[in-house]
Amino acid sequence: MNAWLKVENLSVDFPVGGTRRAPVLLRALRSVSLEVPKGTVFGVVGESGCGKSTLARVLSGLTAPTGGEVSLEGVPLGMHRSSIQRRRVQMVFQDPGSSLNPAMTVRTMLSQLLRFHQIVPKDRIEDRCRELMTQVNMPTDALDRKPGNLSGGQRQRIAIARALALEPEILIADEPTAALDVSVQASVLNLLQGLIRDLGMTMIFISHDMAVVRRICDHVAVMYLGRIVEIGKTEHVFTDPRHPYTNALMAAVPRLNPVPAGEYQMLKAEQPSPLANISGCAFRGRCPKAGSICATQNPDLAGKNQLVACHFPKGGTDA
Amino acid sequence: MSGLLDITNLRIDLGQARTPVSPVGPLDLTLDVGECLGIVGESGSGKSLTLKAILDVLPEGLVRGAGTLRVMEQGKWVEPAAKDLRGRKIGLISQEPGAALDPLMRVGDLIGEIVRLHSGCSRAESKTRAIDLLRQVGVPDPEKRATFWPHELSGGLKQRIVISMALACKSEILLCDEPTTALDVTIQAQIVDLLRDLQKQHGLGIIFVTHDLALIRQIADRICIMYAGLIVETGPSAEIFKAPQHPYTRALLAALPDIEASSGNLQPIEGTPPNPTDFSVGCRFAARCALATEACRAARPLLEKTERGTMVACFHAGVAP
Amino acid sequence: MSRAGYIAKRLLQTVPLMAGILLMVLLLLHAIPGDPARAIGGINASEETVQKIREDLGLNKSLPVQYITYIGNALQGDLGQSTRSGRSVTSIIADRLAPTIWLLLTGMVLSIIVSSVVSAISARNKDTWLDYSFVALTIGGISIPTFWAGLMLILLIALPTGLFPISGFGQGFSGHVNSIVLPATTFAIAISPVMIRALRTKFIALYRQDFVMMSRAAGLGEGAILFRHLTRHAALILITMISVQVGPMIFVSVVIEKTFALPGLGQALVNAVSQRDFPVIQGITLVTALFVTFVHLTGDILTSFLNPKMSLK
Amino acid sequence: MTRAAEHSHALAPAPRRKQRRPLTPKLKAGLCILGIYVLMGVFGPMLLPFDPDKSDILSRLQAPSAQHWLGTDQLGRDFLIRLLFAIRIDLPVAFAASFVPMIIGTALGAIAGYYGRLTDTIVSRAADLVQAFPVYVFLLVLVFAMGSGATSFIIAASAIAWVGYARLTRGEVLRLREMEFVAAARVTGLPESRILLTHVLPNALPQTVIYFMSDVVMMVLVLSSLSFLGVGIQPPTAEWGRMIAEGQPFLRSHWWLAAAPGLMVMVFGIGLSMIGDGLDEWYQK
Amino acid sequence: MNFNLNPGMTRRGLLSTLSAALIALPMLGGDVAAQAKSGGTLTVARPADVSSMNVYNHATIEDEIVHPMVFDTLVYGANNAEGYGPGLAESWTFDAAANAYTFKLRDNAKFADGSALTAADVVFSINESKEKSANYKGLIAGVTGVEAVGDHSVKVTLAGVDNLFLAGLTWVYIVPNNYGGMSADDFFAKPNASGPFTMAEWTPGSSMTLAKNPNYWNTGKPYLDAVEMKIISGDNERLAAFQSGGIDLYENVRFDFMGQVPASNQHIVNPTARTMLLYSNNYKPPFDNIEVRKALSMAINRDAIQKALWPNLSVPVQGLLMPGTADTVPATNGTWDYDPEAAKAALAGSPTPNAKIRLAAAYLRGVDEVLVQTIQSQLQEAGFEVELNISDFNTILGQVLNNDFDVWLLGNTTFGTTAAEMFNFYASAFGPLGGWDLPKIGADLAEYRTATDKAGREEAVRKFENLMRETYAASPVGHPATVFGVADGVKGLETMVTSAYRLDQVWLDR
Repeated sequence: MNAWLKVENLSVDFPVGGTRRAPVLLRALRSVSLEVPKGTVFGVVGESGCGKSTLARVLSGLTAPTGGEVSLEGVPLGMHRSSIQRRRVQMVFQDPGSSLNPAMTVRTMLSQLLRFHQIVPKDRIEDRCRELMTQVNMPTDALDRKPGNLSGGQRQRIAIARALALEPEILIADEPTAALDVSVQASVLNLLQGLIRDLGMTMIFISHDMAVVRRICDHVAVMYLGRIVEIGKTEHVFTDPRHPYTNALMAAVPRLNPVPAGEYQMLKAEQPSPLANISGCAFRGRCPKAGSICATQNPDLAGKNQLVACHFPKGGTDA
Repeated sequence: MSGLLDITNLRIDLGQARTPVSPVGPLDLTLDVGECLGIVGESGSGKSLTLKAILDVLPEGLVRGAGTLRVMEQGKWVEPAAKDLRGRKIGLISQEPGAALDPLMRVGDLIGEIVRLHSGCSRAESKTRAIDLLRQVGVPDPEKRATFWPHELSGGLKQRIVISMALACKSEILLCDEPTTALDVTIQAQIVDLLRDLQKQHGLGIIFVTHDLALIRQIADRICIMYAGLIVETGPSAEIFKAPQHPYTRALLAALPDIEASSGNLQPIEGTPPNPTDFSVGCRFAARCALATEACRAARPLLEKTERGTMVACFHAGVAP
Repeated sequence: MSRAGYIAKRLLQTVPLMAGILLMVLLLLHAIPGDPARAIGGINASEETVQKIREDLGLNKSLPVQYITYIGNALQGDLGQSTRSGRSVTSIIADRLAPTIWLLLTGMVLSIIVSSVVSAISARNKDTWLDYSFVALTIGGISIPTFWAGLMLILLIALPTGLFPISGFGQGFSGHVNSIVLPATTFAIAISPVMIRALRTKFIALYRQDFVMMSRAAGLGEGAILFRHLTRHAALILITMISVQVGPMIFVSVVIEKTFALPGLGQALVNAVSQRDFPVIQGITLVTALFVTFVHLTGDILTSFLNPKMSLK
Repeated sequence: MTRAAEHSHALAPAPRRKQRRPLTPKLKAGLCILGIYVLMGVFGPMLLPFDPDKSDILSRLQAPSAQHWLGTDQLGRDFLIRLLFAIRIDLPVAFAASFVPMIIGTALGAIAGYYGRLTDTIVSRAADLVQAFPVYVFLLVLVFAMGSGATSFIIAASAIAWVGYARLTRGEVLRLREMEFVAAARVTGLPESRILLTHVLPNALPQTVIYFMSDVVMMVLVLSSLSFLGVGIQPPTAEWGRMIAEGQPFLRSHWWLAAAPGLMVMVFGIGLSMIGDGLDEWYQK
Repeated sequence: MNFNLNPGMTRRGLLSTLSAALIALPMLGGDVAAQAKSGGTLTVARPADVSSMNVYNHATIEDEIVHPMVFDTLVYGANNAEGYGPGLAESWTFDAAANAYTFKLRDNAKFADGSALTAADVVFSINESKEKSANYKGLIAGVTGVEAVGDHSVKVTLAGVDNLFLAGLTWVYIVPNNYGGMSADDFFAKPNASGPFTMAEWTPGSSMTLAKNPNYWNTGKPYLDAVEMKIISGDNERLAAFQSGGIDLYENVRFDFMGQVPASNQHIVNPTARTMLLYSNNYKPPFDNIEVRKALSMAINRDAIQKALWPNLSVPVQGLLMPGTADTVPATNGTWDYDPEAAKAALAGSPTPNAKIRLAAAYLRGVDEVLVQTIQSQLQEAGFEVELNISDFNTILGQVLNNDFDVWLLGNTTFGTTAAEMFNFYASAFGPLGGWDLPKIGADLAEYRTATDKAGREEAVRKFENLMRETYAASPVGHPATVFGVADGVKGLETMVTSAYRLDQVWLDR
């Protein structure tokens, strides 16, 4: 995998109380590293509080990391970016209800961006807006509408058009279809897959829905409490989950044809509070295979093409 | 299995509309002891309103129209007023666990209040009953947790408390309105297991409403698929999933990404569900259905039995697109 | 942060606030054009009396010194002397306190009762003719000038029936009660519409909450829901409403005291301003500012007791 | 992120044909009342051949007659024309005394809410101070120090009323700042000031306009109260509050001298409150 | 209404010879004293409070009403030919050759604490007043020597014929010799004098209570046990308090409220020795120019004001001095008439065509917002731009002293039964402050003082009035009456032309 977009030991802590000298920290990301090959769809999956959204916000420049670094083609990518760098990474958000400015028509929103970044000369702005609409399969008369008069699916398509307006190379999608019905979700996913293919973009797809990740992502990283516990090709991770948490996730996800019992183990208890910093492996409290070593030492990602951060991964430590 | 609940011709109407407009119904529902009936449908299909109509706790502006509701009481079908059902025969579990608990009261007091309401025991006794109920629904360290305020608990724990309140009423029927939609998948699995254990333990009848087809497949014995306020197909879940007859059911399954199959393109369903104010006289799915013919637009198909033990409301049921 | 910590923090916050108020009260004196001592001097305004006044009020000293002496005196309850009657400001305020407290208390209690009952009924049977009439009355009530409402009460009730005195504070307890009825009603007419509007919207929002539906589904009756659950929420809203309304309440009580000739603080203030009796103006301003801050403080503390979420903030 | 609890469900908002939302009945009624007042204020005095300020004490306190439809006041001036003429004082002054603080308060509130930290503490503490200070005294002394009359009232009112707007806008901006379309705007590289002006404020303004309406009603009441206490607009200018005060001695014999101006204030207040409520409904549609 | 000016100014005061008037009256009425019952407390409502009990710096009209209830004088004002009647002095003789009066004191005269009142006290009082009484030393300036003759008579020698002397005596309040050993301030804080009442209790700004003086020389009087005086500033409030029964006697009923006070409870004094005056500051523009002053005077429609605002409650305009007091005569070189066109022309022709002036007024004793706004409107008709400056009496007085005023509308009331007192007051107070022709007025006053007969006194007054009319120094508006609100059961209230009233013969029939 040629390292195009690299994330090295990225950490993000939010102070949520205590005093200035001894702040109580919410450690959202705990030294996460990953590499995204150009032109692929990289999935990040995990439950609430695992830090996947924080990762998305750091990549898109909305949140500043407290440690580690993000780089694109070797050039660091922080919160303060030049306008060219800014255009290269764009984002689509989760909630169609609040991701578009309710007081602005679609045309005003798009033309503001096109004008500000001088993407097209002034006289070409209207045509560009129409092109963007057709690109996201929306009727051009929707340009005059305000978000209030559009359905959930239509609003997400407009959000995608907004991202495309800046002709980005990387699209970060933070649970774009979570708020949509299945029938509408399918059309938005098809649209995204089509755009990635046609425009050769790279997409980072954040989701809690394993079925959707399975369907559209090439690689996937499974996260738990701010750490990456397993990373690899989607096919391998989903058919042969080596980390007990990934295994538990596969067990918990309801599926159309029931799976033979015993294939996967159910998880006990609940996820610990992110404020508590747990020694060793954070998952040991819920892990059926937890051993004494897990309590003291936090396992690192190991393995060749399917990395797993566990002392007792399925299929041994060298697969 | 012996019957528990029998609803016929249930209809929900818009309160002040001049011409009667009913976004939901008419529809029939039955539930047997120990059975789990799954109702699945997309947004706006009226699945959640149906549940609320049973206990007549409909939101503002909606009223329960026609329809009879009978419940099995010591072997006899009786038709009680909705008021008598509430908190006695039927319990309700809502979607947003946080919003279901009064934020200004401690958890122990909330449950205690329900226990006192139905058993009339003293305040002290209701406290111990409450702690016992918490243990029954798998809340760790119930004595301490009883003193917590709702906002100090996780989503999963709050949902368990809501379930314990239903148990406090010794309900025989549990109406679950998307109880796990707001929870993580691992927690959802735990809640679903809890419901299943309680069902076996108390012989409860459960009506489980959700938009998640895969979840329904996993837990429901019988399924109803709702679209635009009507049941379009119903029957044992294995049969429905093996050979869906109604075009809408088939389209849903085609649009659903399943964790097993990784390839093949998802087929979205074009268009959007109709607005109740302008329901067509014919089949309400006709506008989006590939098989729609003039007949579909002229009259509304009613649920008919099929040879596979299911029922479907479509003139062209079973025809491949 | 525990509740005690929160209360301590809130108390600490009032200290700079009071310092600020004291400063503004002091600056009042310099708000008048020309030389304050000469304007106060007035009558025997020979040069040496004006000089004496300047010394008394400490105007010759620098501002910070004036500020500290004023605070020093204020802490010992000495707010200076009135330039008109020579009486100590504290005693003037003491004489005039009773009618104002009577008016504020009876008015507030009446407003609270009226607004809670009306807003609860109005929210419960929303969009019925009863609700519409209450809403119409509230809109009407908001736009009634307070003093005009008072005059109309005199015209329509006091004069024809003679039941209530049309002015003054009356003698003895029964006299006070008799004379406070109309002013308190005027107070309620002025204050409760705004409270009803806010409370009604909040009540409607409350009734839409899931936990109300769930309580109903669990078999709780409307009465139980209202009294065991909603009263706590309503109390929270009421406390914030009073806290927000305390400023306008003082303005309204000044106007009512003028309409009904109640010899309260408000009337003393109006006279003091027309007589440019600055120590009295400063004294009364300080007392009212203290009262407002006290109400805000109690409001916040009560809210922290009632609302568990807030105390963690 | 947890599963999206909220589905865009229940009677999905089908795209609507007409872009412009029809005016609600309340809004129409309110605008009618305001319109009538403006017409009365502009044309009323022209239709009646009397000078509102010229006293003719020989014909004072006359009962309503063919010549003077509402009779004459205690100085013999035609009462009806003074009622109408007062519109030219009370309305513009009240609107100005609400408009100026709206600009100040909204600007301060927006900046405090959006940029937070230092500006927020300064604005909030200043607001607490003004809020703690009894409004009436502040108004009275300011008007008194600067001499009574319209301009000093507007300055005094602005010094206090901005707090209401600041608090309202700050709350709205704090809420909007967390919404995703603001984050999206940041990702697209728009500068913070541009985001505040073009994305956040337009969504905060509806509430401000509604509050403005209730503030104008408040200002009319405060202006007339000050005149009633003898500090506001100076005679001989016709102003409702002062007319009520001057009508008070004749309550028994000529009750309309005090009643009518109060009614004018009340109906005007009702009109504006209806516009406020109507706008509230109109925005939510 | 009168006002107090700072030291060096004469002061209008209540003629303390009221009781003398009483004595003169019985000859007329006769049966009033017979059924009088003693006992009870009379409550009085008044718009403002006394400034202090120090008789030498009277501040306001309230001082003129309250001081004579506590202090006594040798001579009272009376409605007889000479204008004065016996007070503490039973009788007096005048030795024309030596220009000396000898006053015979009443032998039963005592101070409130029971100590005897002797000639020495009187000598001390006269000398104290001559030196300290800022406002009246002008009247007794002619006194050259005072000496006690035994314990019960006092001889006062004058420089020559002096018509102001007896008027002056009505302001000389008798105090114990050397204030009974106390300092002046301590004495006046709790005065021990010989008037009908003593000061029992005083909360400045709100109320004062007077108690019956047991050792008053006029045995059997006063009938009342106590008098409670309440300060209620607003007209509406005073009326309301009276109507609600809390008040027995209520000064200055506003004419607009006459309808709300039953006729049986109205006590009208018409004419009253009062002139409503527009007093201009002639030192600085615009009123330093006679044309502007002429415009000011001619702009006022006096007939309309009298007909509309004071219907049969006033006397036609005569001049600055008050009709009804002895020796007052109108000007002969013209009348104070209303001529709007001339007023407009005069102002237009003046160096300040549309002069912007501030009309100062205090809503007190007859001056209310209706009169003020009427004057404002009439002045605006003539082309003036008038802004109102309404405040309380003391604040406006402060501005007048600082020469910081344009024109002031006030009601001037005299408490002297002759022109002497007001004439002296105009000369020493209004003249200097308003920028009048002081030498001429001084000469007229001297002529009045030394005139040997009534015709001579009237000639001096005529000269003064002609001077005023010719120079338009100040413009009289009219002479409105005074109306008292008297509750049922209050009997024996006697008032004089000066609307002063004496409470020692009032009794309660309850």
